Amino acid sequence: MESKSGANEQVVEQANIAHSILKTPSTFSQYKALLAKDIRQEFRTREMLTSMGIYALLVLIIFGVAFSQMPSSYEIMPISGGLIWALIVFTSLLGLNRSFSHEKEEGSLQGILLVPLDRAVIFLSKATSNLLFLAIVELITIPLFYFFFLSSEIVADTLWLAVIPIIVGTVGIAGIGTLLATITMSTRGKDVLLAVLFIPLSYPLLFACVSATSAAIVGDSMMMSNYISSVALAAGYDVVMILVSWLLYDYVVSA
Amino acid sequence: MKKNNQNTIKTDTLAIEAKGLSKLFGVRRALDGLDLKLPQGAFLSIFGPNGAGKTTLLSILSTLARPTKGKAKVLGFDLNENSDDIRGQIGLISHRSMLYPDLTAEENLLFIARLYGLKDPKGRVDELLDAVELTLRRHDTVRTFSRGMTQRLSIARSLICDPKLIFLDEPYSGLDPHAVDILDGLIAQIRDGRSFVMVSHDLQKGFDLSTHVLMLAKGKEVLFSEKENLDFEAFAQQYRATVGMGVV
Amino acid sequence: MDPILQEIYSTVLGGAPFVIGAYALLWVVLLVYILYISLSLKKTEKQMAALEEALREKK
Amino acid sequence: MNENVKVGGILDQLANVALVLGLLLTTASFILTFTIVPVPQSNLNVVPADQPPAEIGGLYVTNALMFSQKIFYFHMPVAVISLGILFFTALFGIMFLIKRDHRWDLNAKVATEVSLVFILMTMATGEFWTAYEWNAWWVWEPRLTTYLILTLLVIGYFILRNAVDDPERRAVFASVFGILAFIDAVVSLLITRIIPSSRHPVITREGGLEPLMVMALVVCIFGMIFLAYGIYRTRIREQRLRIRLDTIKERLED
Repeated sequence: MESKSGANEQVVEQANIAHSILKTPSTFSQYKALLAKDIRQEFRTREMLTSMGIYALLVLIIFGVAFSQMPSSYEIMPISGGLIWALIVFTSLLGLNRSFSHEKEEGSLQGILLVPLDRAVIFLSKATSNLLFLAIVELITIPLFYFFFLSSEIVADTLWLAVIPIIVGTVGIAGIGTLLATITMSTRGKDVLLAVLFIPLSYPLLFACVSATSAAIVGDSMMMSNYISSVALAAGYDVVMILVSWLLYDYVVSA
Repeated sequence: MKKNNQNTIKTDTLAIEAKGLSKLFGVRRALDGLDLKLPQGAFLSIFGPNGAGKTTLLSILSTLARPTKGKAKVLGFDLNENSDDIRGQIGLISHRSMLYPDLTAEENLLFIARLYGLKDPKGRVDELLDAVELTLRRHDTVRTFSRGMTQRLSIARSLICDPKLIFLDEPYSGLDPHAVDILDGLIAQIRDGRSFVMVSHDLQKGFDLSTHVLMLAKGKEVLFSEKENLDFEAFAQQYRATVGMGVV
Repeated sequence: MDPILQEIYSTVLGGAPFVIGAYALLWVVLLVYILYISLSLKKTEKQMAALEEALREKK
Repeated sequence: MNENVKVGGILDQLANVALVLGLLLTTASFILTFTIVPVPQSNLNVVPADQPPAEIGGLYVTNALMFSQKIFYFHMPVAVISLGILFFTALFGIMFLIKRDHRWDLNAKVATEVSLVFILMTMATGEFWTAYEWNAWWVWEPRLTTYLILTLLVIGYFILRNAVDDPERRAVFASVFGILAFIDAVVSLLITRIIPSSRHPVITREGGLEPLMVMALVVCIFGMIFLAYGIYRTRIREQRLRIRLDTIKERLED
């Protein structure tokens, strides 16, 4: 203690200069700090990424078993859009459930709430980090899906168009999922509850995204006529739901 | 209501001024019409049996929960209207560390410093790591720390915004003797010009540190007094009587 | 059932069992809920009475 | 909270009136529906081969479109009302978040409960209709699916309520989820209408409704609204009585 007294006195001195050390923080720098914390933590532990990745792989194996008795592999084309979304939904549920585990572990969320900051920033940063981790997992698992199930098929030239609904859908899942994960983290039986709340709530988004993704994979002109409206509706859902979540987040996270 | 645009506090404002604070959980009254006036620079120790409303009071005053009824000013700012002004000037040290176990000591402090928007986050972090004697372990993750070290870091974390009012929620629970010494030393150092509100089960320690004492039972004030007017033995007697009464 | 009658019913009122079924189920759901409410209301009132009794004995 | 828990006010007496009125109107609509309301004239182009049109009173109608259509007169009112009540769940949720008065939370909870009852009634009647017209008890048709999702949302609302112990937190979470659920229900209805599902096209009927049909429908809608309000109010009364009881118990313990 003795040798440190110099430094300690400095701390005491700091106390007397009233708040010279604080400046008004910009919302964007707070957003950056929160996001950097999430990313750094995840890349150190890789908890969400590995568990989501392995889970996605297992789901793919189950798909393989489910189709093992199919007479012709051609049949898989129209349903592969739905399968991709089943994969994304189950994987993201797992990830979303974990996204707040570090905040709860030592009461860190309380520490963040003690800082003067707009609660919506917490939502935006958490949604961004969830989106990022989901995107990384999708970047691995969706090509894997193609490799396992579609590589022997003659897919339509419009296949690349499937990227757009997948992006739009993932944004929506990250947005609404972050709000729901915040709600369920402080409830009993949170794992099941997240699924119970999340799946019905994301149903319109899933419906639109499956329609657009299937259209892109099959490339049928009749299905393609729905493509634009499906993507537009999915984007509309994103805008409405993320806006509402953003507005309501303060209440949820402070409760 | 006084409009206070600057972050500075007038010396004549009270640290805490509460009127009729109540908190209902359904039909249960966790806090029942509590009045409280605490001058700046005071050290208030709150005692009471479990469920007396100590932690509820602390979380209301630290802006983490909102009262069902009643008004309060903390450092001259209204609790409901200017909560962000209050948040910039308070710190909370609790038995939970509020740290991220997988980040290093330095990363944890830097994160919270940036969140508060300090002018010189790096300098402040160095200073605090020094003060809690963790400079050597700054690049180690918190998971590898002992309970005492974690608590020291947690204290540094709470002091990062240089708070004028510090809340202590059973800070001594689970600390090793060395950590207790450091906490005592730190409190003694920063005591000057700051106000403290502490919830503790350690009667002797809480009494020794305090300038004011508040005893709660069932959300109501049983005793509020300056310490000078109290004798420890008599106080301890009353505390035991209250706890006995409070056990439901 | 008489085959001729059955034929008459099947040609003229094929939808009848479904209409009756739908209508009946509608009221069953509603009645069950009303029953549930009135039962819990009775329970609350009973508790209230017991409480009043206890209060009277206290005095 | 306790001061607001009034029981036996003017609204509670109105509830009884509403219940009686509701019963009368729904009965009236029932009698109308099965007596004087005409059967819609079918579009003969859609008559399935195995169901030859029958001649009744000079009108050629098919079985499929004739009698089962009667379900419509009580299916449609409960469906509209269930969604209408869900709007109140969202509204009360917003009111709670603004006022922080638990009265609004209780209102929202009871409204959702009544909405669930009406959703179940919609599902039940809809199921019978589907079973007759499509010869299947379940198809993944947009309207049906939307209602299934609605049912799950409302059940989820109650599961959420049960999973939170702190009343303050429970009220906030339920309010937020109630708002989201209502928006989601509306969005679901829109999306499933706009994007055609490739399996089962929505069956469209030729021609509009005749005045008598509209009358039966309107009478039933009003009857159901009165019933819904009467039930809602009675349930509120019961819940408030319980809160008052709990408050007294809590006070007695002190």
